[in-house]
Amino acid sequence: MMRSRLALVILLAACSGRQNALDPASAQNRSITALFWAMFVVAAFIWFVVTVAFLVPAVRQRRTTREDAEPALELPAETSRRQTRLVSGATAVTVLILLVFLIYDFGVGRALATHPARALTIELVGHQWWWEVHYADPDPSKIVIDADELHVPVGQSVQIKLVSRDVIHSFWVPNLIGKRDLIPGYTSSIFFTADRPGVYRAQCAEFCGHQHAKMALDVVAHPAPEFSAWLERQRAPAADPSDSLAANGKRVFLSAACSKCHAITGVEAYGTVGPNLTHLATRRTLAAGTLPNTRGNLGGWIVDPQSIKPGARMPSNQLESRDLVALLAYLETLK
Amino acid sequence: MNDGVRAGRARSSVDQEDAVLPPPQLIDRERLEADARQLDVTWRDPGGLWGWLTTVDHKSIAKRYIITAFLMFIAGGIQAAMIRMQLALPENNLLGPDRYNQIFTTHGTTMMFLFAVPIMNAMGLYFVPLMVGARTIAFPRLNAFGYYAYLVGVVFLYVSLFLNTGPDAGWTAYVPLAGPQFSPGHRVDVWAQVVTFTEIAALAAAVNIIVTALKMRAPGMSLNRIPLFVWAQLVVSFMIVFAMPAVATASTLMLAADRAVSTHWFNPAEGGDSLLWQHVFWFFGHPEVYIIFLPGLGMVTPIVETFCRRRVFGYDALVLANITTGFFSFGLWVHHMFATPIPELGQSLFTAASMLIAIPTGIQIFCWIATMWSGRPRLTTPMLFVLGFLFTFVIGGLTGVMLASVTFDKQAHDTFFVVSHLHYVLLGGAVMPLFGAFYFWFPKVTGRLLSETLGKWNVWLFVIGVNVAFFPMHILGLNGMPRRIYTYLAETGWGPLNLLATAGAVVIVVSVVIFIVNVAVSWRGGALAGPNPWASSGLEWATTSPAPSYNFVHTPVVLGRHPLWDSVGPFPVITGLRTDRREVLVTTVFDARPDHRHKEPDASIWPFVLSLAMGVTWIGSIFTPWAVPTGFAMTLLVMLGWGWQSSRVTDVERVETEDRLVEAE
Amino acid sequence: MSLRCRNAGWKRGARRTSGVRLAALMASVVLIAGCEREARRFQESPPTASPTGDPLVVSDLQPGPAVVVSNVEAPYDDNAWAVSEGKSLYNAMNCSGCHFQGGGGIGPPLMDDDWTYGSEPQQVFASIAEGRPNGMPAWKFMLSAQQIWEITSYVRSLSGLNPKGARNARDDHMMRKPPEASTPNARPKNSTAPR
Amino acid sequence: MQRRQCAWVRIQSRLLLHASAAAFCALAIACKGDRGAQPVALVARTGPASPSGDSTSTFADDGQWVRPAKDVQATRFSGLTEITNKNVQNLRAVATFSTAVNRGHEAAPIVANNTMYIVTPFPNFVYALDLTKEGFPAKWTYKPHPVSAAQGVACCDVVNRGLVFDGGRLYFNTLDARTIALDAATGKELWVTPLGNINIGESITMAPLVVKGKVIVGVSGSEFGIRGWIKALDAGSGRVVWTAYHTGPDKDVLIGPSFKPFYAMDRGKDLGVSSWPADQWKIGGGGVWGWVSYDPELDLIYYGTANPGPWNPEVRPGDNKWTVTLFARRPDNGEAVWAYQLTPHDLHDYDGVNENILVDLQWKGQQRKVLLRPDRNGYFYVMDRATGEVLSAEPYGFVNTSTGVDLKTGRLQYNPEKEVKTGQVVRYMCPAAPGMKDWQPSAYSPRTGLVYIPHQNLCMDEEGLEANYIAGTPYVGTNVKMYAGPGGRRGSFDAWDPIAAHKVWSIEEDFPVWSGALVTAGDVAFYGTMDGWFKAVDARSGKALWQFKTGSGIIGQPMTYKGNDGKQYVAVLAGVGGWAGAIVAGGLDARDSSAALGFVNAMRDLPEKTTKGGMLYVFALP
Repeated sequence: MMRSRLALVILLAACSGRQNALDPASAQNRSITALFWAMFVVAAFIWFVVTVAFLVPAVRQRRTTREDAEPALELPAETSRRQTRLVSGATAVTVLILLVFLIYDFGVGRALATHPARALTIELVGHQWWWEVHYADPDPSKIVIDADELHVPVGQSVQIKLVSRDVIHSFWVPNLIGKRDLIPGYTSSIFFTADRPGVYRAQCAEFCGHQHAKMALDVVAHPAPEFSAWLERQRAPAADPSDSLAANGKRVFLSAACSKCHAITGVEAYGTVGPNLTHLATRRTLAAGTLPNTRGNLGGWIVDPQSIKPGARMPSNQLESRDLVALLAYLETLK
Repeated sequence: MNDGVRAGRARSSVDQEDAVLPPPQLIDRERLEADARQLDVTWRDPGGLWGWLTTVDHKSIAKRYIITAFLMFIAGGIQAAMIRMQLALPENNLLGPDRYNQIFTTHGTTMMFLFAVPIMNAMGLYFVPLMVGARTIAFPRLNAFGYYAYLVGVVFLYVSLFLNTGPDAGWTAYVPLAGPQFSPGHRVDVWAQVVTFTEIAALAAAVNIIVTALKMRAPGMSLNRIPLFVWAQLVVSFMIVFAMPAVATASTLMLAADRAVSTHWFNPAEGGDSLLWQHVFWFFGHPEVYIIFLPGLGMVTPIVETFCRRRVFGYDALVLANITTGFFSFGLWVHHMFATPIPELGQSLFTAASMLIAIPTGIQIFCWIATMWSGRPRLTTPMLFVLGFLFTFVIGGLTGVMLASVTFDKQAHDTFFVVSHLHYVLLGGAVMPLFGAFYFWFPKVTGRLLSETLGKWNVWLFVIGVNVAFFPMHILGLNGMPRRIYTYLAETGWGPLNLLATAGAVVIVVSVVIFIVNVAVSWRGGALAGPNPWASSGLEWATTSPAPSYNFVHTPVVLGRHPLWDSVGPFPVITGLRTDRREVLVTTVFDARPDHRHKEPDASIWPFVLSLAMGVTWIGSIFTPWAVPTGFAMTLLVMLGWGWQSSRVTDVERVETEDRLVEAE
Repeated sequence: MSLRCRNAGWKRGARRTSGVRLAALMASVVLIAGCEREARRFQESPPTASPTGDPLVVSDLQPGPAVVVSNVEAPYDDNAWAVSEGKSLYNAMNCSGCHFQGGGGIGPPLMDDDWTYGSEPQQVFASIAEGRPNGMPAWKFMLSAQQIWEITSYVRSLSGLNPKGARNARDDHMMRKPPEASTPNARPKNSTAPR
Repeated sequence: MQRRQCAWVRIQSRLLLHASAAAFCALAIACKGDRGAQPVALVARTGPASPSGDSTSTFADDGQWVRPAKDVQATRFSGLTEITNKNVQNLRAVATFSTAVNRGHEAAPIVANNTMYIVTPFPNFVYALDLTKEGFPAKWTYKPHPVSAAQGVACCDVVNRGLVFDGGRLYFNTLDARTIALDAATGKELWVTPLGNINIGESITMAPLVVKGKVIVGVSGSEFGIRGWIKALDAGSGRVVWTAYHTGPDKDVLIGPSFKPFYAMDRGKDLGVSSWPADQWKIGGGGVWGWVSYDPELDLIYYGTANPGPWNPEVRPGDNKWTVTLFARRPDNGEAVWAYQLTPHDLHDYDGVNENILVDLQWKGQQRKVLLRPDRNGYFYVMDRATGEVLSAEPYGFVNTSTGVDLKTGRLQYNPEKEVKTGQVVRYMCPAAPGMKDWQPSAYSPRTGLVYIPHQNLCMDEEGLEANYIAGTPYVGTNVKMYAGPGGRRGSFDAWDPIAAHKVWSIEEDFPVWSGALVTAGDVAFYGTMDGWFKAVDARSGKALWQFKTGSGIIGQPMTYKGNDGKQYVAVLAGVGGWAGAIVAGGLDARDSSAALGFVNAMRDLPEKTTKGGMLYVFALP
């Protein structure tokens, strides 16, 4: 009990954060959290009662009966009747509680299952070990392809279409919505409506190989106008570098291995093996939420990714320091 | 202890058909000792290495089974410790992702397939015959074969692990990750075949226990008098018979075939289905959990009875709870797949079922508590383990109810919340009763008692350790920490609680070390126990500790649910089984009336040889499909040898009994 | 233990005299082989960034006394993981665009026993790194030596030139051909380097 | 003078087409009376064959064969009548000539001024054979020495589809994307114009068309993510006069004010950009490697563009303009007059490069200038070549990838069950990637009014893959496995009635009929098979009349001419290869069913039936 109260304190303390199921930032998760707390309180109470129920007889009688004491096999009828009543009563209560839980859960389930006809559709493609994001649009030339970061408008229902091209991954933003697996051969969808701007951390929740641990995704919820502005910016191709260093970096990017796997819109780089880098500089993290997006980290990632994400598909690149500096300068222009 | 007992003598049908039965008589000491000597000659297996390899004594086989499985518990525990060490700090570099994946996969595989199921089977194989008053188990050779098959699996897995070929796709081996494209090499093949071995072993044990419990019970032990431990074992054995073939199919026929001979069961491109694996696997995987902890619950009852000096409350309720749990457990598997694209309605159905199963479990707990209230619990180590079990398992059960809810499960699924839940259920529901059982039955196996002082340390540290190690994981899960990650970033803030969990793990390790010391010391040096140290009620206590190779000099006769408590005065037995050959009494399924006498086989090397042949087959199949036909041919030959040897006519003699004896109350 | 021991290991073993030590060595070799077969080396720079430094022979014909060329051992021929990495590179870098799954098309077949520029590891490496005149591009500026070695081993596995246990089984795509693991070893008819 | 005559003839023929068969004969005689040409030859004439004023290519002269398609209307019809369905069985080989090249020979030999000219596959040798001397000895040989690396960017064997004679000059293209003009008499190189860059996958395999002093050339490489274009070079200097791209903004596509597509789906600004995902149009394919035909009267060139890249359609949502599109352009400045996208958002590599046969037909009671087009997507299109309206589009084989063409919107109606999906094998898509009919040109006979279509009958399984673009490497992104279509015969040679839109007769062949067709006024149709039989059949009944076994499979284009001895000769190049013959030409391994884009799987038995080797065969009556 002592420990459980302590735990309760920790639990309450741990109820906030950018990757926390109990800190809801969406209508859907609010109802789930409510359900959780309801179940938690009831469960804690039951556990408390049961614990008391078996500890009392245990501590009540310290005087131990002699081992060979002839066991009293037949209890007084009245006692056993009382016991029967108690046990069947407890059972009945159990059934009742379960029934309530069940109905409550169905209710929440229905609420989550219903979603508006028109929702912003975003396709999320899972790769070992990064996320590819497509912002759908009826006009093909307006489709935006991004990676490792998911932007959604606040207050608008969002449909995430989940696709995997290799193994099973699982999309899970604790603050916004529960899990949905990305299963090869299946296309499934999940809906949610963020109701609070902020940055929420999602992490692949189905074991997907060596770098399962470092396959994260920042979900950024903007106010609607801010979101559409952001989307508009994303549609723009990469601007041509102004200064010579960056221009040189662009040359490096195209002549070195980079462009064989990575695409930059507006440049002759169309690789699809790795993430699209058109707006790399605007991203908050590198290597699927593994490193903050800083020049130093970027350099380290380019030169020796295998010590950061062992097993990742990104090869280490031996670049002249001159070229590396130029390349970094160029990549930083990709706003 | 059998001196001065009355015996209703059962005559064989060979001598005069319709004679009136003489009144029961006392068996004198000379007769008793003569029979014992004779039986010892008949039943003792040859000594030496040869004897060690050929023995079919269910007790020595089961003893090895238990010891091997416990070694697996230690191995899995070491892996668990490594996992906890790696996760103690954020961005820790103790184990790389590659090593870590092998370790956690082997941990899961070991604990589920090589420790939990086998040790529960083994307890059954040791005690079921004793508890039902049989001379031995129904199929002694099959029993031996099962153990060796299991042993091959154990050795294979660990040799592979040390060759850097440990499975690394998780103990659930989800495809496509475990499939041929994303798991090149032989790591996952090893997993698939290890699973095959344990399945075969489990099935052998299950069949054995079913037949023993249904056909070899002592006269008078009608169904409604079967001890609850035996009931649990019986139910679990039936579950094994239905569940294990599923995973055998999935791992051996589908996954291994996909990997070895390019079948397309799980290849979505060619029309296969990657979800199929999860369905088939969890159709086994969920009952698996109950296969592991129902025997645990079965162990709780005799301990509670013995140390409360009371008959357990609600025998019928407990039996029915066991059976219903067994049934329901097959209707829950989809709650492991709530995050996959499965129709809402179907999910709700499985939610309902998953919650339903809490009811029988609840009833059992209520019954034990009621028993304790009516009695005066003696807080011996076994009893303390039972209390620890109640304390811990209830938490696991309640989080289980939470997880049954689709909506919440999608938040908790595949996170440390689930890790925590399943460890609460398995450590609390199975391992704690198991430790209790170790303390309770150790004297019966070795003839000596375990040290109570060390025992107290053991139990307290274990219960505290488990809760400190696993409770924080609930919070970690809700804070977004997924399962099976080899490290995590500092800014996630998961560090402190992980450190706490690791500390708890250390406490568990200490506790287990104490247990090992306790066993090591007490095996030879412990206080002598005598036949029935706890003044308990089961038949297993009606013979010497350790029990002789023939278990009982004369087959006991049961007059109630608690034979040793029920029979006032001399203990009733029946005589008439031949002592010059391995003969057992086969009784009827329902009322356990003596039906006929059956000759059990003698010691044999064939089970050992067969398991080797099978081992070659399956392990070879990893490297070339041709190993399968050749291996099968080899296996067939060995089976011929086996059959040849045991083809000597085993004459069955009908036994006539007068109802008075078995009906006696 | 049917894990294959690597030639080097056997040679070393052969020189031992004491049977016991031999046995011990065998055991360790088996162990090494096992580790080798299943190892996942993410972070290493394999030997010789480019084999041009080493003697590379594409013609069997040598004027005067023939120099015996020591073959560079392919670092990944015996490593299942690296071979499968080689396969994913083979597809990602569009090798499959011309050679398909070994049957060939724009480029020659790779699963048969006919090798225009030699089947030895360093010859295959050279073909990939330096390119070949009749349409094979030069990849050495695009791929690291490690990647080229991985592809080399995969290419050799297409005609079963590397140990069976290290070859790929079927992938999760259309079944285009029997997987490398069950491709018969096609002994190169006209591989040129001394063997 | 000449022009007025034709004008007169044209008027006559118009009347004639209203008139009865009797009147037809009458006019035939009349014509014979006033000019010495073959009467039947006149009927199909719709204007001067070549505006270049070069005497050798006036319609009057059927003795020569100056371009692969015979005339700019691409009829592949010869008015020569010496060889008829009565005497063709006496045909015998009179000369052969080895080309010294072993890859697929898709070119047509051409004849002008008693000289035969041949262009071989890579390395694109050009031979001039003197037809006046016995055994047709070589006059001269020209070797362009194309870059050998170019073989690495030829998707479907290193073929060349022929050269053109015009005004005493020869024009042809090399695999490494150069156009070369030679002096036909001496073989002297007049000019060389590099047009493409093999490092981005550009190559040229087509035969140029020369009209109004312009050499029209298009690029190959839609399987390499090129940005397709067609160029006009000044025949005199080789200077590029205009370039039209087939993706991108209107100004690059040369879409201007005079652009009037018939259907709404082809109207709109910069469709070449807006019908693609960002930047995808830059690597969107749409080359031109097939046939260009010309209508001197409307002064329009007609050609279709190739498939979009990559094959996997999920990578390129949208209509992907202007790939798989039929263009009508002005030869002078290249401006587009109309366009019609035959296969919007192509799913199955149904390039639109097939020949367009320009004839005048009696359509629903009125005379119309039409364009006949057996398309790769399985439909035989009859279109109004002035407006781009589709008059009819009927399948000429088994099609299940689409349900038809909506004549109101002009859109091809896809069958959703046969759409290519990433990571999932879709089975039994018919026709397969090579289409119902690939490059192999058909012929039209005004005497029978039938189109003679050599084509294949293949279906395929296909799986979409993630495609990665690396300049100069294939950009396809699919697994394909082809096999014989319904009936199990992989090819057929059909006679199709464009007006009634039905098959008149059909000859099934075991292998795809990958050779061109030829039909003559003697009512004989010629074609070759991939197992090396050169066949003559009755143009009216389809009855097999004569066949000859050549040294290698035939994928070339048969032609006929009149020698200076006055005899009619028939010539064809043997030499198996091409996409269909790659298994033999490239020595591919059939264990891999996806080899050569899946075609190998359908041709496993070809190596047993034929071997490679280029050889010219010339036939004549004894």
